[in-house]
Amino acid sequence: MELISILLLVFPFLGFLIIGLLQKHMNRNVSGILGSAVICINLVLSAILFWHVSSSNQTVQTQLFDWVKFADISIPFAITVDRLSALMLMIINGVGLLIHIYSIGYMKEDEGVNRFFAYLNLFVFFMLTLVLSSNYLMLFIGWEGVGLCSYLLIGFWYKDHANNDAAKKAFIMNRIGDLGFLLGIFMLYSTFHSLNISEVLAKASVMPSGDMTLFFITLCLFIGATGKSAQIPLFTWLPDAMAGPTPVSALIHAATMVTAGIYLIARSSVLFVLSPVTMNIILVVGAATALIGGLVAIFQNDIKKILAYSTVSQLGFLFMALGLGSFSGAMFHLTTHAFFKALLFLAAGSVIHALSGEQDIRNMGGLRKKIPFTFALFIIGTIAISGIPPFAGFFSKEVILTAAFEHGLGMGIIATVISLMTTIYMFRLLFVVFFKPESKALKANHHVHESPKVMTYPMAVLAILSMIAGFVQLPKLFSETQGFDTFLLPVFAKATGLAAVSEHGLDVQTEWMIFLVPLLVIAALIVVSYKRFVNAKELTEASGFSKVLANKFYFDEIYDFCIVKPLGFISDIFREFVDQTIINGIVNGVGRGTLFVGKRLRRLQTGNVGFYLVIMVFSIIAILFFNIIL
Amino acid sequence: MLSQYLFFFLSFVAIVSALMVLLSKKPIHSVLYLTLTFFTLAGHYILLNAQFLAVVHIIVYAGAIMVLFLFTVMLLNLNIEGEFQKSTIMKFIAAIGGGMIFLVLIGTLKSFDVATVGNPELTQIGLVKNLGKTLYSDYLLPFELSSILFLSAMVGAVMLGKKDKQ
Amino acid sequence: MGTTIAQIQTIPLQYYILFCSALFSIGVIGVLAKRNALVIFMSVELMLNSANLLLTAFSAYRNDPAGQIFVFFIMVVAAAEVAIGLALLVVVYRSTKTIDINALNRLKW
Amino acid sequence: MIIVLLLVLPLLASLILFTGKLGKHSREFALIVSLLEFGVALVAGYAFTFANHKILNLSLNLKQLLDIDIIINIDAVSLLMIMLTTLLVPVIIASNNNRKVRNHNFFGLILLMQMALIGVFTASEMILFYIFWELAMIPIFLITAIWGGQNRLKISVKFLIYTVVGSFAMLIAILYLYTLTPAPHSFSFDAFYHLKLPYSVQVPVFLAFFLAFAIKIPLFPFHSWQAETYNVSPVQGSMLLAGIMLKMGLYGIIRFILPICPDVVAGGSLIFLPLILFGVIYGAIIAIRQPKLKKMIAFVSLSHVGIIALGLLSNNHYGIEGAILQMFSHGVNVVGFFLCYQIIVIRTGTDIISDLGGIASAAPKFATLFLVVVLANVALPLTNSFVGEFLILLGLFQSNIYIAVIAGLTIILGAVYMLRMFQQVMYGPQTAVTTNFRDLTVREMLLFVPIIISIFLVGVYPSFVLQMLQTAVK
Repeated sequence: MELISILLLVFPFLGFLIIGLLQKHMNRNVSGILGSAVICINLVLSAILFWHVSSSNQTVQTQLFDWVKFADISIPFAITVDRLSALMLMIINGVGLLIHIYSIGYMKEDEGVNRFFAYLNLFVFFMLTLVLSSNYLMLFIGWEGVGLCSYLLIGFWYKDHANNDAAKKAFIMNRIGDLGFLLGIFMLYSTFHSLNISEVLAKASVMPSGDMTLFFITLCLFIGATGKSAQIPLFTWLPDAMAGPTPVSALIHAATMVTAGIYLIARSSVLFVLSPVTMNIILVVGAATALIGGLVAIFQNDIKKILAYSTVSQLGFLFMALGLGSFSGAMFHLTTHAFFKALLFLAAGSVIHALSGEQDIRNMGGLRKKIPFTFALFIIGTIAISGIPPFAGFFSKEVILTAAFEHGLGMGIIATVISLMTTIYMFRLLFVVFFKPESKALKANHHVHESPKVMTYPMAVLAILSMIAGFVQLPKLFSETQGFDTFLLPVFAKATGLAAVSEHGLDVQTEWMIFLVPLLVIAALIVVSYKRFVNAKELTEASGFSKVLANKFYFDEIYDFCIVKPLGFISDIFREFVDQTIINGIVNGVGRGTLFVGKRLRRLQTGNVGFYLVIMVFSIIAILFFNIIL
Repeated sequence: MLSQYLFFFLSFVAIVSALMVLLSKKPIHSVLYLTLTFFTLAGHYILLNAQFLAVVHIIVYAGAIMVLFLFTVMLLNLNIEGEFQKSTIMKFIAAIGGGMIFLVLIGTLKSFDVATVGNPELTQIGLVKNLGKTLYSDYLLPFELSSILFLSAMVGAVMLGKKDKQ
Repeated sequence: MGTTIAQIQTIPLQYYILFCSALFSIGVIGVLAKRNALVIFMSVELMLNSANLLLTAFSAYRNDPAGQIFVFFIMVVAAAEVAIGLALLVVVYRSTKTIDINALNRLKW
Repeated sequence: MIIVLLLVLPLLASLILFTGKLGKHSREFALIVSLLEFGVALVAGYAFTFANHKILNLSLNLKQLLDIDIIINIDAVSLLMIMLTTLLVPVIIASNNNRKVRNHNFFGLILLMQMALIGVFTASEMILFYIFWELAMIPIFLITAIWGGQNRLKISVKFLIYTVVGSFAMLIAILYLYTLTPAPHSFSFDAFYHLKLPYSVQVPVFLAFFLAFAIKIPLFPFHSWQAETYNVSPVQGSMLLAGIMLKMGLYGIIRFILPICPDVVAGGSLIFLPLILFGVIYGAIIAIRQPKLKKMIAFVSLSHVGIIALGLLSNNHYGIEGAILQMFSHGVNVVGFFLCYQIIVIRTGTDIISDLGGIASAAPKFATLFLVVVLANVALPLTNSFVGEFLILLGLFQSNIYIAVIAGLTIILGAVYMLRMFQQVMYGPQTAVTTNFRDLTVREMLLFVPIIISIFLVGVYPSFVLQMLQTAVK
C-alpha cells in the first residue's frame, strides 16, 4: 500500500517530465494518450487504495524522506491516506482521467497540445501532493503547486495579454490567500511544535473551545481557503480564469483545485470545530459568496462566466456547509459537484467547440437540434445542479439544507434561496443556448458540428455519475443508513464529537418541507424562466441594479481603484521621488557638498610657507590649550 | 649642590646661545651658536647620567649635523647678511606664538607625575651596556628599520645633490 | 641606584620642564620669525633637541631606559632629516638662487 | 592545505592572466581554473562532512614581526559560501560572450575577485578579513569602471567611496574591539567572540558593523549605489555583485554582529528591523513599475536580501538558518536571472520591459528556463528559495508577529512584480525587437544546468545543507 501511495505521485510527475521534456519531438497525439494513460494507472491505484482504506478502516502512512530537518524542526515528505484523501483521490483521478481524455479531442487543433498535457499532469501531481500530504507544509507545496499550474493553464494561450492578465490575477490572488495559510502554518508550528496534521489535531482536541490561538489559526487557514476556493473577498480571479482552455476550467476551476480550500478545512475539522467564531465567519462568508455568485451568474452572458459564477456560488454553499459543521455534507456535495460541474463545463466546452470558439450566449440558441448529444448531457448536468431528484445534486444539497435548518430557520431559508438561484441561472443558460431561436450570427455559421466521440464519451460517464452518485446517501427520510457519513465517520468523528451543540434532529414534517417546497419552487422557476428567456427576442441590456450585477458588483473596479492603482502610484512615487530625489539626492548631495567645500577650502593653500607655519603653531597651541582646560 | 649650579650655568648658556642663533645676522654665526647650544645640551645629558647619549649627541649633532650645516653655508656661499627680514607684524606674531606655546607647554607638563616605574634593579641606565641590551632585545625591529631609513636618506641625499644632466 | 636617582633629583624635574619649554619656544619663534630657510632649519633642530632633553630627563627620573632609546631614535631620524633637508635646500638654491621661504610660494591651490 | 589551495589557485591563475600571454585562450583558461576550483571546493566539502576537519584550517603565527596571526578556517557557513562562489564563478566566466569584454584582464580580475571572496569567507582573523574585504572591492570596481556602460566612471567611483565609508566604520570597530581583548591583544575571531561586552559598548560596535554591512548588502536606505552600479556594470560584474558580493555583508552579520552584539540583536530589534522591513517592501514596490529590467533585478535583489537580513537579525535559530540557506539560494537565483537578462539583451539589444514581448513563442526552451528562474525567485515550494523564506518567516514570526506578517507581504508583491515582468517580456504578441529571437544554443543551455540543478536540489532536499549548518548556527 505504501508503494502504491508513492507511485500515485510518481506517475503523474513522470508523465509531466516525459511530455514536458520531449515536447518538441513528441507526436501531438501521443502526449494526450500518454497523459491519459498515466492518470488511468493512477485511477486504478487510487481505487486499490480506496478499497483498502474503506474496507480496513486503516490509514496508510508512508514516509519518503526528511525535507526540512534540523535541530528541533522536522518536516518530512510523508504521505497519509485516510478515507478523506482516498475520496479526493478518486475524484481527482476519476474526473481527471475523463477530462484528460476529453482534452485529447478538445485540444487536437492546438499547437501547444504537448505543453497542455504536461501542465495537466503536473497539476494532477500537485493536487495529489495536496491531498496525500501528512503535514501542513507539504500540503502547502501542493497548494502552491496547483496555483502554479492554474497560472500556467489559464495563461495557456499566452499570445493574448488578456489571458495572461487573468492568469496573473489568479496567481496573485491565490498568493494573498497563501500568505494567510502560511501565517496559519507558523501559528500552528508555534503552538503545537509540529506540522503533522494528525499530531496537531490530536494536540488541539484537548484545547478548550473558543481558544484565541485556535481562532487566529483557523482564521488564517480560512483566509488561505478563500484565496484558493474563490470566496469573498478573493473570488474575482475565478471568473477571469475562464480565459484558459475549457477542460482546464472543468478540472481545475470547477472540480478539483478550487475545492482545495474545502478539503483543507475538512482536514483540519477539529481545529475549526473548536473555534466557533471562525465557523460563524465561514458561514457568513460562504453565504455571502454564494448569494453574490448566484446573483451575478443570472446576469452574465458568457457561457463560461455563468458556470464560473455558478462555481463561486456552489463553493460558497460548500463553505456554508462547513460553517454549519456538516463536514461530511460538504464533502458529499463537493463530490457530486465535481461530477456535474465538470460535466457542465465539458458540455459548455463542447458547445464552444461546436461553434468554433463562440462563448457569448446571445449569439447562440437552438442548438438543441444541432448538437443533440451535448444537449442531452447538458440537461442532465443542469438538472443535477439544480437539485432535482433523483439526480445527484438533490441528495447532496439536501444534506446541507437539513444542516442549515437545524442551525436555524433563517439560515435554512438563506440556504434554500441560494440553492434555488442555481435553478434560475442554470435554466436561463439552458434555455438561451438550446431552446431560443437561433441568433443571426449562428445562422450565418454553417458548420456547427457535434463533438467527436473522444469528447462525448467522457461526458457521458460524468453524466451517469451525476445521475447516480447521489444514491450513496439517501436523505434520512428514506433511509436509515447514511452511507457517505459512515464512510467519512473515522475522519470527522473527533470533530463531530467535539462539536458542543447537541444534534437535535428535525422533525419529520420539517424534513418533508425542506424536501418538497424547493421542488415546487424549482418547478415554478423553470416554467417562468422558460417563458422569460426562450420567448424573449433578444437579451436586453441590463440596467439599474441588474447592471450592478452584470458588472459583478464592480468588485474588480473597486479592487483596481483601491489597491492596484494606489500601488502603482506608490511605486512611481518611490521610484521617481523617494529613491531618486531623496535618497540618491542625499547621497549625491554629500558628494557635491564635499566638492563644494573643497573648492572653497582650496583657497587656504596660499603656498606661503610662513603662513602655514603660523597656522600650524597656533593650532598646536590651541590643541594643547584645550588639553589643559579639559 | 654642585650639580644644581652646573645646571643653572648650562641652562643659562644654552638659552643665551639659542637666542643668539636667532639674533645673529649672518647664518654662519647662527650655526656656531647652535653648536655651542648643543655642547651645553651634552653637558645636561651627563648631568642626567645619560653618558651614552651625551657622547652620541656630540658625535651626531656637533660632529656631523653642524658640520653639514657649515658646509652648506660655506660651499653655497649662503652667508648673506639679513637681506630678507620679516615684517615687524610677523615678528610680533612670532613672539606671541612663542610665548603662548611656552605657557601652554608648561601648563601641560607641570602636572606630570614621575613615579619610578622602570626596573629598580637597573642602575646606570644611561650606560652603553644597559642601553644596548634594551635596544637589541625589545627594539630590534625598529633599530633595523632605522638603518634602512639611513640608507634611503643617504641615497636620497646623493640623488638630490647630483647636478641635472642638461 | 638610590644614589644616582637621588643625585639627579637634587634638581627638580620642573626645572627641566621649564628649561626645555623655553628652548622649544625659542625654536618656535625662530621658525616663525625667520625667512632664511637655513635658520628655520636650525630652529627646528633646536626644538628637536629640547624634546630630546626632556625625554632623557623623564627617562632618568623614572629610571626607564625606553626614553633614552627613543632619544636615540630621534637622533637617527634627525640626522637623516638633516641630510635630506640640506640636500633639498641645495637643490632649491640651485634652481631659484635664493633660500627665502617667501619666494617658494608656487605650490598653491 | 586544501584551504590554501582554494586561495592560491585563483590568485596564481589571475596573475598568469594579467601577463596577457594567453591571448585568445584567456577565457578557456579562466574557465578551467574556476572549474578546478569548484572541484577543490567539493573536496573541501567532502572533507568537512566526512573526513578530517583539520585540513580545513591553517594558522600561521607572525607575532614576532607584526602581531598578526594568519588564521584561516572553514566552518559550515564558510563552506556554503565557498560552494556558492566556486559554483557561480565558472558560470559567470562562461557566460561572457561579449567580444568587447573578452579580455585577459577581465578574467584575471574575476579570478582575483574569487580569491578575495574566498578569503573573506575563510579568514578567521580580523585584519586578514579586512584585507580580503577591501581586496574584493578592487576587481569589481575596475570591472565596472573599465568595461561599464554610460557614466561608468562616476558611478563606479560613487560605489567605491560608498562602500569604503562603510568599511572604514568597520575598521574602527575592529580596532576598538582589539583594544578590548585581554592582553596580549589579538585580532582572532575567537578572542572577539569571548568578549562579553556590556550593552552600552555593544551599541556603537553594532552600529559601526551594521553601517558597513548595510552598505554592502545593501539595505535601505543605503542602497542608492546598487541600481546604478548594476545598470552600468557589465552583466558579469552585476552577477558577481549580486550573486556573491552582497553575501559578504550578510556573512559579516553572521560572523560579527550575531556573536559580538547579541544583546543589541535581541533587545533592539524594534529599532532596526522596521527599517530593514521598510526597505524590503520598498524594493518590492519599486520593482513593480520599474521600466528597466536590470534595474528591476536590482530592486528585487534589494527586497530579497532585506528578507535575509531580517532572518539573520530575527534572533531566532530558524530565522538564522533559513537566512543562511537563503543566501545560497539568492545567489543562485539572481545569477540565473542575470543569465536570462543577458540572453534577452544580447538578442534584442534592449532591456526596456515594455519594448519586449512574445519571446515565449519564439524561444520555448528559454521560456521554460526563465520561468523556472522566475518561480525560484517567487519562492514557490520545491524551488530553493521556498525553504529559506519559510524558515526566515517562521523565525520572524516567533520573534515578532507583526514584522513577520508585513514581511510576508513580499510573497504577494514578489508574485506581482515577477509575473508582471515575465508576462510583459515573454508573453503576448511579438514586438519589433523580438521577432527574430533565437532559442537557446547548447552552450547557453549548459550555463543554466548548474543553476537549475541547485534550484531543485536545494528546493527538494534542503536537509543536507540545513543539518550541516545546524552546528554553525549555535
